[in-house]
Amino acid sequence: MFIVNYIKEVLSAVRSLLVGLRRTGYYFTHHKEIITEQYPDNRDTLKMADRFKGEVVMPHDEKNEHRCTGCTACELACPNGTIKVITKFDISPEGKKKKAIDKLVYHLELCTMCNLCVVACPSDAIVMAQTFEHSVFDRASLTKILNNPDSKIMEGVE
Amino acid sequence: MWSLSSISNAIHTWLNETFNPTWAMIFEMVIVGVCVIGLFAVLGLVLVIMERKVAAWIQIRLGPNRVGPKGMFQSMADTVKLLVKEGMTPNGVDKFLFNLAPLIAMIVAMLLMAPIAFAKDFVMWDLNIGVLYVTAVSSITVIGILMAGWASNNKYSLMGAMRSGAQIVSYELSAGLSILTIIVFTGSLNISDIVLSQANGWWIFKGHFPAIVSFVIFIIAVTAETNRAPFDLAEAESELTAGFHTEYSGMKFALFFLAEYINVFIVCAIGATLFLGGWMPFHIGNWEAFNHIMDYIPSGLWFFGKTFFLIFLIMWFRWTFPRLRIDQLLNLEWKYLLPISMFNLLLATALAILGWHF
Amino acid sequence: MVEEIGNTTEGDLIINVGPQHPATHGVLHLIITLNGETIKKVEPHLGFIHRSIEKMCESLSYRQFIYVTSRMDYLSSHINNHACALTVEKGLQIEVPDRAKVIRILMDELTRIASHELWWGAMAMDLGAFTPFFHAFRERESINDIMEETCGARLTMNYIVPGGLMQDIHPNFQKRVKDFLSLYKSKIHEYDELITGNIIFQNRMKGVGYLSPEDAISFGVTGPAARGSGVSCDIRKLYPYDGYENLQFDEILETAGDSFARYMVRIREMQQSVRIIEQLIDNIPEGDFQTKTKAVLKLPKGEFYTRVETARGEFGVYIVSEGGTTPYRIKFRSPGFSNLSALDKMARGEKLGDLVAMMGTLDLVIPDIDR
Amino acid sequence: MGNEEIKTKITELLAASAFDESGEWLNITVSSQDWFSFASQLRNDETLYFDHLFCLTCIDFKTNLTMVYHLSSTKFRHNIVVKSVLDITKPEIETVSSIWQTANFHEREVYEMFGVNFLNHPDLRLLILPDGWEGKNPMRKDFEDPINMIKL
Repeated sequence: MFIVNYIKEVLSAVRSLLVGLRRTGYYFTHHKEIITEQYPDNRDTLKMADRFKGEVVMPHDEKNEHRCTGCTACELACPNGTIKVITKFDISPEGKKKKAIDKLVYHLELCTMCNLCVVACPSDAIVMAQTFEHSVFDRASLTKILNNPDSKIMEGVE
Repeated sequence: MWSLSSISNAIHTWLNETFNPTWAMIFEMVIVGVCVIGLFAVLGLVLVIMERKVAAWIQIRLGPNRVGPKGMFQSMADTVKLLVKEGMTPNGVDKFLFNLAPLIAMIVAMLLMAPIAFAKDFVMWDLNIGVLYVTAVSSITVIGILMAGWASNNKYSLMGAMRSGAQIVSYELSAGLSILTIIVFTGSLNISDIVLSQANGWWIFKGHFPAIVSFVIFIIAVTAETNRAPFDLAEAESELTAGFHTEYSGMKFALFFLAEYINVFIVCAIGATLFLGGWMPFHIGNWEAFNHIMDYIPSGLWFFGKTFFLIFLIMWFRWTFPRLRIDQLLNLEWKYLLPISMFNLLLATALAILGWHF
Repeated sequence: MVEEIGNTTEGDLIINVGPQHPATHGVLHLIITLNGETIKKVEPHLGFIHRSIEKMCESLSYRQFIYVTSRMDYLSSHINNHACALTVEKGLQIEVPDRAKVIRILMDELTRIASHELWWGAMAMDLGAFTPFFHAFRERESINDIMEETCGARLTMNYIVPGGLMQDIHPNFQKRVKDFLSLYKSKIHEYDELITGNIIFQNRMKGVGYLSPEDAISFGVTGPAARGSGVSCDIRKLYPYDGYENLQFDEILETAGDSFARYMVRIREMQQSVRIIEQLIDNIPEGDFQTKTKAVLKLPKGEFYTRVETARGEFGVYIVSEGGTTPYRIKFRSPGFSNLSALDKMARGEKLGDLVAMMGTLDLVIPDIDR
Repeated sequence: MGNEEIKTKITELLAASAFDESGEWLNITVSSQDWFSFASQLRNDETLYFDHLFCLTCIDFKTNLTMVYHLSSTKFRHNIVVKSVLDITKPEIETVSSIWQTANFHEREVYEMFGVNFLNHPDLRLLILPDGWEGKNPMRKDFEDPINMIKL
């Protein structure tokens, strides 16, 4: 029957539309389902995952000592030249020459947070920090020197 | 009871006592003009913020919440932004028509405001063919859109305008037929008379089945006529970027934007007037006490409440449904809505002749 | 009429969709010849995001080149990394620990669900329904959170290295995945209510953009797009890798070949991915997450090819090694490139509005096409 | 069908083909003149039925260019690799886009990246490179772009 089919068609179509309207109507009235994160406002409570790869940093202890031996493993592991290790020769108290880092230059603007340098580091000198607000007005300030001024290598790290 | 009509009457009397009738008339026109423009601005702001909030809540978002309390002044900020933007007229467009088109869209929206009864005895122009006037004038909208699409000298705009033309012309039919259903019951084209005829019950309740069907068809048809999703083919942004107003920016774009919202308001006002009793309070048969309490709610509130309910319905559609394709859009009109509304009109006429409605 | 299609005649409208267009989801440029609303020809023009990753990889070592592949099909970056790691392992003949294999598959399937979620939302948005996009992101967000916790990044994870994984899974991983599964199951019916069952949507999709099985094979279409035409091409079933052969899951096949069939394949595929995750999540074997590899990897002279199933289709990595520390030539067979070539065939004779639906069901990711 | 059977079958079709079984799949080297007729036989032969060209690429070995075609059969699930060595000064080979339609796009890519001229190709234009690209083909080993290439 043409007429019956026609009416059935119209009714099932209307029903499918009403089902959709009921679902959106549910969300319209249930505001506790809202998932918006009010980002700059929730900065205080925002906690990044502890493995989050934000930028490469070099931790220093309270005596201003780091663990970097200047072996350039990170520089070799980096796919796009983000890290440059500049070494110098320290004279130890016994008068021996010892290789140490002068500067560990890190180009945040080139970094893709691939974690390969951290994995490659044999002495765990560099780690990934959880910071993520990297925007600055001057591109030059994205080039960072990871070791603190006057910092030394930690005792016993080879 | 306090009412808007007493204020308007007082102003009218005072003006006629102070000035001669010609000047009184001119002053009244100026007052009405200022009121209409003010209403336009307020409605535009309110409807935009309403749409954004409705959309946000349906989409499990918060929506605008930065400007003012709960983001209430967001649309003001938007307006300021649009006002200070450069009103560009691209090279290669038909400059006269390009700049005229948004004005036409706007003027049509303004003209449509005239015969609407906002509250008891509060109507700008109590025209005896009010409904006919609205249906006639609202079809001029398409000229503004076609003009914009053609003058833009852009293929997207032209396609959007052509789609819009086909769409508005065909959906006028079923909108007109569903309005006719109510006209058959009331026997009058005067909007005030139509409202008064619903004193003992709104047509959607009194008109039995045909009134409900024609209400549904009316809502679908006016959604299509105002180019709102799911019928927003004229500006389908995933297909035609922005359709007929692709080339517009700044205040000219804002006029189109505003005209769309005002059109939505007006068609919803017509729907509220025809089917939901306009400013007439909600009355139930013999419940005198209940009816009396309902009468205490100002008639303007009733009108705006009903209108905004219909506007909400149309927004709800927009944020739920996907868009139709152009051939499906015309199929829906010519294969479904038109036959159903014709049959419905026949049924309504039979009911009216037999006097079976309340 | 049919003869005319394909030849531009006077009165045809040529419009440019893209490189900046809301429907292309990236910088794809389509030159479309229209007759009224009917499409006569679609001509893709690529290269707006071509970074020549293949050339770049020629100067990167076998450990380093993996991270670049995340930037191709960024929605299934894990699976791309997996394919690269498999190729290097094939060359070095390393056996990966069972634990690493299982975690790799878990991550692959989570990525697949995330990719299909995004596709679902974006495709609904192409068709004019805006709400599903946000609803899809709710579920996708919890997958991204899992990724962030375990891999340290949300989209370009770089978690898979030759020989296993970069780190072990986070202690919360299993719990979070189970939470996600229960969230997903409680919301899956909404997809049906909002979009799949909707009459407007069905009319837009059914019978549109037909691709015959013969054409699908000839055009090299793979993945859900080909399975919608009834072509069995799931690499996980046909050429299993890393333990897919031990898992219970179905290859989804639809035979209609239209947009709706391709849509349904992806929707049902998400449930199969959930099934795979459920089988594995409580059965992650104990042990190492990585085998010891040499500090500098050198592939022997030869050619190595790996095929994996990404969310978009068959992804192939072809490495030609001369025995050095870097690949001599590397070729990525990206699914999107072949799938896009079938768009012209599908779109001819259809309406302009359906083009976005077809592009949606092909699930084009532009960096994947351009590489 | 196993590798041995494919080998005997292919030797019947084309006696001049050279085999290499060191890789995962059977490698066949054909000359560029024989390629088109051989390809249509591979596609149309009922027992081989290689209907799926899943990878088409080119390798620059500095002394020659090698076209590599990875073929698979959706019916029998066997795979082969066909190679054809081209002259680096004038690389030319017949197109197979009439046999496998996917070759249309892949050959255009190889055309602009390696400069291989595909004879009888229906639409051999630039696909990825910008219009009016002049100069060398970017994926060749001797390509140098002093502005955009960063050497580490």
